[in-house]
Amino acid sequence: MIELAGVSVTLDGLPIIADLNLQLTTGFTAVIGPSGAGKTTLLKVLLGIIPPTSGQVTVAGEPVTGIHTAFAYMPQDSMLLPWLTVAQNIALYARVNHQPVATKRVTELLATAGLSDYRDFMPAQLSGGMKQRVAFLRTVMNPAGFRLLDEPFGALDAMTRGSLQDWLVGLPQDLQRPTLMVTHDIDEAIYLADRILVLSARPARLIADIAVTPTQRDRHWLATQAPLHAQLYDLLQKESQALANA
Amino acid sequence: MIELAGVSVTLDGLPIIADLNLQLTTGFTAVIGPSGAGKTTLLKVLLGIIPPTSGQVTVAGEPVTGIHTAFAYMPQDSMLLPWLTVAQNIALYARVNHQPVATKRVTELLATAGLSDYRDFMPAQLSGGMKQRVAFLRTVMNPAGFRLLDEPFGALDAMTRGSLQDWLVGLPQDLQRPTLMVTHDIDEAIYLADRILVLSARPARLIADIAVTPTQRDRHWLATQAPLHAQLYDLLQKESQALANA
Amino acid sequence: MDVTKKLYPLFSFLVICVIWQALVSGLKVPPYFLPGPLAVGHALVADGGVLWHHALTTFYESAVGLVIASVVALITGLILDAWRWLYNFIYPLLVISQTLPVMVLGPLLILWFGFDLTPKVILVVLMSFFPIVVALVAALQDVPEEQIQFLQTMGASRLEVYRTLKLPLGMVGFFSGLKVAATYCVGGAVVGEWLNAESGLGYYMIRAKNGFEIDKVFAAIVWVVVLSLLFNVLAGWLARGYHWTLTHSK
Amino acid sequence: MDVTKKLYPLFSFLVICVIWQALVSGLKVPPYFLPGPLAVGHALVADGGVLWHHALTTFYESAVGLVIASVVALITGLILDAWRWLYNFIYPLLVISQTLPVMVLGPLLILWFGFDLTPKVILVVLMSFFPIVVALVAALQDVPEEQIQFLQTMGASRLEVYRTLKLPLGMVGFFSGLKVAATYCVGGAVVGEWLNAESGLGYYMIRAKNGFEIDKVFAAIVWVVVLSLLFNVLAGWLARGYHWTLTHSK
Amino acid sequence: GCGAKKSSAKPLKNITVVLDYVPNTNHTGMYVAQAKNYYKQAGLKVKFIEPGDNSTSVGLVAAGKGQFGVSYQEDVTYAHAKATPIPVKAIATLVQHNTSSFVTRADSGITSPKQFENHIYAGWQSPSEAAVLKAVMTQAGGDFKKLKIVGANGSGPEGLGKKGQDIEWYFDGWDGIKAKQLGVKLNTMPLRKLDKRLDYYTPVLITSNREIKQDPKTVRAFVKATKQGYQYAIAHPTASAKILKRADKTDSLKFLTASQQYLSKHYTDTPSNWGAMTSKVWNNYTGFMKEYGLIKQAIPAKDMYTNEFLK
Ligand SMILES: Nc1ncnc2c1ncn2[C@@H]1O[C@H](COP(=O)(O)OP(=O)(O)OP(=O)(O)O)[C@@H](O)[C@H]1O
Ligand SMILES: Nc1ncnc2c1ncn2[C@@H]1O[C@H](COP(=O)(O)OP(=O)(O)OP(=O)(O)O)[C@@H](O)[C@H]1O
Ligand SMILES: O=C([O-])O
Ligand SMILES: [Mg+2]
Ligand SMILES: [Mg+2]
Repeated sequence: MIELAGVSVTLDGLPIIADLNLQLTTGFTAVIGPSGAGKTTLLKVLLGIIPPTSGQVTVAGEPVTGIHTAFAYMPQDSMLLPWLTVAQNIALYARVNHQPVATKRVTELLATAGLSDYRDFMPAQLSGGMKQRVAFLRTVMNPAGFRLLDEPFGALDAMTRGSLQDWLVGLPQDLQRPTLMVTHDIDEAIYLADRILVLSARPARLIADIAVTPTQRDRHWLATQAPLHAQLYDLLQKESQALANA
Repeated sequence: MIELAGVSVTLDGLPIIADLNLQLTTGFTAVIGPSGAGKTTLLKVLLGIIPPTSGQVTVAGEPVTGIHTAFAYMPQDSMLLPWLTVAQNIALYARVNHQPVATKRVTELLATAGLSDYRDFMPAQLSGGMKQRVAFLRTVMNPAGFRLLDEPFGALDAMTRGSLQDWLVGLPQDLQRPTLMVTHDIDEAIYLADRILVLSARPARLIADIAVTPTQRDRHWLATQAPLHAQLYDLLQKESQALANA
Repeated sequence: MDVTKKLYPLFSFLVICVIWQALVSGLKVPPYFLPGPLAVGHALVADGGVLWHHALTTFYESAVGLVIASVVALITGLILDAWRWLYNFIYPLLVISQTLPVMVLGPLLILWFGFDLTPKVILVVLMSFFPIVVALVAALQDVPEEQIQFLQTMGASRLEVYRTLKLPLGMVGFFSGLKVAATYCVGGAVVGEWLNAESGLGYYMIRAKNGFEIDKVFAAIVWVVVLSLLFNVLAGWLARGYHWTLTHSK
Repeated sequence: MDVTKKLYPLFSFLVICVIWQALVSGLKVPPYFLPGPLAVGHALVADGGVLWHHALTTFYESAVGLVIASVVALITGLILDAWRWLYNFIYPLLVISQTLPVMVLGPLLILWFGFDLTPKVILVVLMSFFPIVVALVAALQDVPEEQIQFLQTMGASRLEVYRTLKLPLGMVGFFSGLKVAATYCVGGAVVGEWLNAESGLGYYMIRAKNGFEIDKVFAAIVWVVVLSLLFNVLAGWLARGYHWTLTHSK
Repeated sequence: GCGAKKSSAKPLKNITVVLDYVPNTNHTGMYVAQAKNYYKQAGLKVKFIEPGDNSTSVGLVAAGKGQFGVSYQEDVTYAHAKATPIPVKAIATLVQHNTSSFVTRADSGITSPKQFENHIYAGWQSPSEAAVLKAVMTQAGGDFKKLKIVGANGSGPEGLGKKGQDIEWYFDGWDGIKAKQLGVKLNTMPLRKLDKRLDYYTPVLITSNREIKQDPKTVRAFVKATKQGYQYAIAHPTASAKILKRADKTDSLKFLTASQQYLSKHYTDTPSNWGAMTSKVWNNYTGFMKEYGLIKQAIPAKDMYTNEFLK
C-alpha cells in the first residue's frame, strides 16, 4: 500500500502541493487536474525524487527518503535511448541491473504490442504511437509491483491515442498491475480508470475522489458517460479559471 | 473563393496528397485526418510554400505560383518572436510591412482576449494558452480575408483547450472570418466548424465532407453530437489502421 | 550565490599560487628556470608603469582587430547565409585557414605588412574572424524554414525576413562566437608583437625572455590573461546590450 | 550530390590559385616576398621525400598529443561532471589556460622539458585538451536530470547512469570537441618544432624561412593543412565508429 | 657470421650541444670534430641541438638541458648582471675577434651610428643588443632614443633597406658573404672599429658551473676535441665546408666554401692557442656596459670565463 500523509511541497517558495492525504492500493487510478497543478510533482514525490516539505510518503509501510525502486515509472516524455534498439530499450531494466535479458519475454511482449517486426528498429524509425508502446513495454519489464504513468499518451494525436487506450484496456490480465496514471484527458480517465482523483489548481489539493465501475469497459459504454464527463469538465474548468485569475 | 483542382503532392517520391478537388468559400471549415495524413502539407500548398506536383490551386481566380499573402496563417507552432512583447508580436504584420501600428486596435483585441494586463509581457512569461491567444490575435491583425489555422490548440491541455474553443465561439462577429482549421480533435471540429472535411490516411484524399448546422453553438449542444462524433471516430479509426498496416 | 561562484576560481587560483610558491621556495628552483608567484607579483609591481604602457598597445591592437573581425564576420556570415552556393565554396577554405599555425603566418605577415600595427591587427582578425563567422552562420542556418515562410505569408521581403527574424536569431550566435574570439584574440596580438614590434606585451615578453627574466615574462602573461578576460566580459556586456535594445525596440 | 559538394572547395581552391599565380606573375612579385602556387607546387614535388619525412614526425607528435589530450580530457570531463564543486574551481582555470599564447609557452616548455618530443606533445595537448573537455562537460551537463532520475527509479547505480546514459550522450560532445582539436593540434606540434627540433614540418619551415625560401615555407604549410584535415577526417571516422559500436552493442 | 671486435670497450658519453643559430661556419670546427671522430676518440657521443626561432642557449645550458652551448659574450655578461646570476661560463671563444658589423644598404647613405637616428634597426630582440646599439650611437654623438628597434622580418639581405629594415647586425663571414653573393651592396660598420672594447668574443662556447664542478673531465675532453676540429677547419677550409654542408642542407656549397675561406682565417691568430680568451677583453666589455649605465656594477671576468679546459 502507498500512503501520503499530510504531504506538502514547496519549490522555490512556491507551494505546489498542499496537505495531500491519499491511499493507493490496487486497481487503476487516474489523476486529472489543471495544467501546472502539480501532477508530475506528485509522481516525483512518490518516486522519492522530490522530498516533501512536510508530511510523509510510505510505500508498504516503509517511509520514502530518496529515489527507490518500488515503482515501475513511465515518464511524461517516453525517454527511449536513441542508440538502443526497440528490444534493448524494452530490456533496459535488465541492462541497468546487470541481469540476463529475458529474451523470450521481450519477444512475447513485442507480439502483444504488435511490434514483432520492429524488434531491431531504432526509436527514430518509429512513429509516436509505437514509441509510447515501447516505453510502456519497458515499464512492464520493470518487476516493481506498482506502475506510475505520467501522461503516457500526452504527445499523441487523438486517433493514435484512442488505439493505445483500446490496447491498454485489452491488455491480458497477467500484464496488468496496480497503476497510478496522470492524464489531462477526461475521456481517457473515465475509459481506463477504476478511480479518478481530481486535483485542484496549484497548490494541488484533492477536490474529488470518484470510483468508476463499468459493467463492460468499451467505447460504447464510454459514450454513455457524458454526465460523468460533464461533472469532471465543470470541476476542472472552475479550477483552470481559478488558476487563470490568480 | 479558394479552389483546388486535381491537386497532387509528392515529396521525395512519397505521395502525400492525391488528386484533391475542393472549394472553400465562407464559413468555418475544419479538416481532420489521421496523423501524418498530409494536413499541414495541404495548408502549405494553399499558402504557396509547397508547389503541387500536379493540379492547380487558385485563390479568387488567381493561380497560386509561390508564397502569397491571401491568407492570414496561424502555424502549428505558435512562433511568437521571444524578443518582442505581446503587443509587438500581435502587431507583427504592420512591422513586417512598414506600416504604422494600429495601437488602438491592438488594445481592443488584447481586451477581447483577456490579455490587457499582459501587453508588455514577453512570450516566455506567458502560459501556453495565453501564447496561443496572442498568436491568434496576430492572425486577426493580418488583413487577409481568409484564415488558415494549423492545429491552433494542439499543444495545449484539455482544459485550456476547452476555454480557448469557448472563446473562439464567442468571438464578436466583426472578428470572424472565413477559416480553414486543421485539428486532430473530433469534438473541436464539431464544436467550431460549419463544415468538416475528413482526409484519408496518406496520400490524403477527401473521404467525407460533412455540413454542421447547429441551432445554438454551445457545449450542451456539443454533448448531443455523440452520433456525429462516433461516425467521425470510426472513419478516422479505419484510416489510422490503414496507415498502421501500410 | 552568484558572487560566491565568482570567488571559486579566485580561491583555486590562490591555492595554486601557494603550492607553486612552496615548491619553488622548497626546491630552491632558480628564478631563470621558474619564478615563484611572489617574484612574478614583484615584477608586476616593479614594472607596473611599463607593463601598463605595453598592455595599452596590446589592448588597442586587439580591440581594433576584434572590431574589424566582427564587422567582416557579420557581413561575411550574412552573405554566406543569403547565398548558399557561396557557402559551399568558401566555408571549407575558412576551415582550412584555421589549420594554419599563427606562428608561421606571423613572420609572413610581418614580411608583407611591415612592423607597424597592420600585421598584429591582421593576426587578431585571423584568430577572431573564424569563431564569429562559424557561430553566426550556424545560428542563421538554424532559423527554422517554417518561421521564414510564415513571415513571407505576411508579405515580408527577403530583407524584412533578415531584419525581423534572422538577424536577431543570428546575433545570438554572433555574440557567442565573439566571446570565444575575445578569449583568443589577445594571443594573436601578442604573437605579432613577439615577432616584431615597438611596444606591446609581446614586445616586452621577448625582451624579458632574451634577458633571462622569466619573472617578467610571467608578469606579462598575467596581463595577457587579464586583457583576455576583459575582452570576454566586454563581449558578454555587448551581447546583453544587444538583447536589451532588441527587447526594448519601439 | 555529396561528391559534388566535396568538389566545391577544390574548385574555389583552384580559382584562388589561378588568381594568385596571375598576380604574382603579373606584378613580378619576388619569390622571397611571396612565391606563386606554381613555385610552391614545384617545392612540394622537389622536396617531396624530405617533406614526407618531416610530415611523419609532425604526424606522430600530433597523434600522440591528441591521444593523450583525449584520454586526459575524457577523465577530467567525467570527474568535473561527477563532482560539480570541483567544476566551479577548475573550469575558470581551464578558460584562463586558453588565453595563454602558445608562442610564449613554447620556449618555457623547452626550458623545462628539453629538446625531445615532450614539449611538442605538451603543446599539442595544451591546444587539444580544452576544446575536448569543454564540449564533453557541456554534453554531460546537458543530460536531462529527468532521464537520470528515471534510470535511478530502475535501481541504476551512479556508475550505471554513466555507462547507460551519460557516457553515450557525453561522447557526442567529446567527438565534436575532438574534431575541433584535430583541426588545431597540428599547429601545436609545428610551433614546438619551430622553436626547436631535429625534424618535423616546423623544423623544416624555420630553416626554409632562415634560408629565405618562402616557397618551401608554403610547401610545408600545405602539408600542415593536409595533416590537419586528415586528423579532422580521422576524428569523424572515430565518432562514427563509436556510434556504430553503440548501436550494435550486445 | 662475423666476429669483428668492437673497437672501443668503454661506452661513449652522451653530450648535448645547444647551438645559437642554424649550423653555420662559426660552428664548423664542431662538425669537423664530429665527422672526423675526434669526439668519439675523446669518449663522447655529441648531439647538436639546432635552435629554432628566438632561442638562447644560456638558460637551456644553465637548466641542464645541454652540457654545452654556443652563446655570445654579451649574453654571458648579461646573465651575470642579475640579482641571481645565471651560473654559466664561457670555456672557449669560437672566433678570436668580433667579426660582426652593423650594416646598411650602400645606397642608404647611413655610414655611421650617429646616422642611425630616425631609422629602424631590425634584430633578434635581446636586451644586450639594445645595449650595444645605445652605446655606439651615444659614442658617435647620436640620440639612441631616436632609433627604432624591431624584430627582423626574415627577408635576408635582399630585404635590407626595405619595409623599414634600415640597419641589421651581420656576421661578416656569413650574412656579409651572403649579401655579396646576392649582389646586395652594403655599408659595413665593424663593431671592433666602432669601439675597440667592442672587439669582444662572439660566439663563445659555454657550459654550466655545475658541469665544471661535477664533470670537469668531460668538459676538458669536449673542449680538446673541439679545438682539434677548429684547427682542422683552419688548415682545410674547402674540406671543412664540405663537412659543414652535410649539416646545413639549406645553403649552397659555393656559399659555404666562400664563408669558410673567410672565417678559417679569423677563428684565431694562433691556431695552437685557439679558443683562449683574455680578462682584458671581458673587462673591456663590462667596463663599456657600465660606462653606458647598462649594468650596475662590474663583474669579475673570472666569473664569466675560464681558459682552464683549453690547456
Ligand atoms: N523546480 C521547480 N521550482 C519551482 N517551481 C517548479 C519546479 N518544478 C515545477 N515547478 C512548478 O510547479 C508547478 C507544478 O508543476 P508540475 O510539473 O507538477 O505540473 P503538472 O500538473 O504535471 O503540469 P502538466 O499538466 O503541464 O504536466 C508548475 O507551476 C511548475 O511551474
Ligand atoms: N519535405 C518532405 N519530404 C518528404 N516527406 C515529407 C516532407 N514533409 C512532410 N513529409 C511527410 O508527409 C506526410 C504528411 O505530413 P504533414 O505534416 O502534412 O502531416 P499532418 O497531417 O500535418 O500530420 P500531423 O497530424 O502530425 O500534423 C508525413 O508522412 C511526413 O512524414
Ligand atoms: O650575434 C652577435 O653577437 O653578433
Ligand atoms: Mg506533468
Ligand atoms: Mg500537421
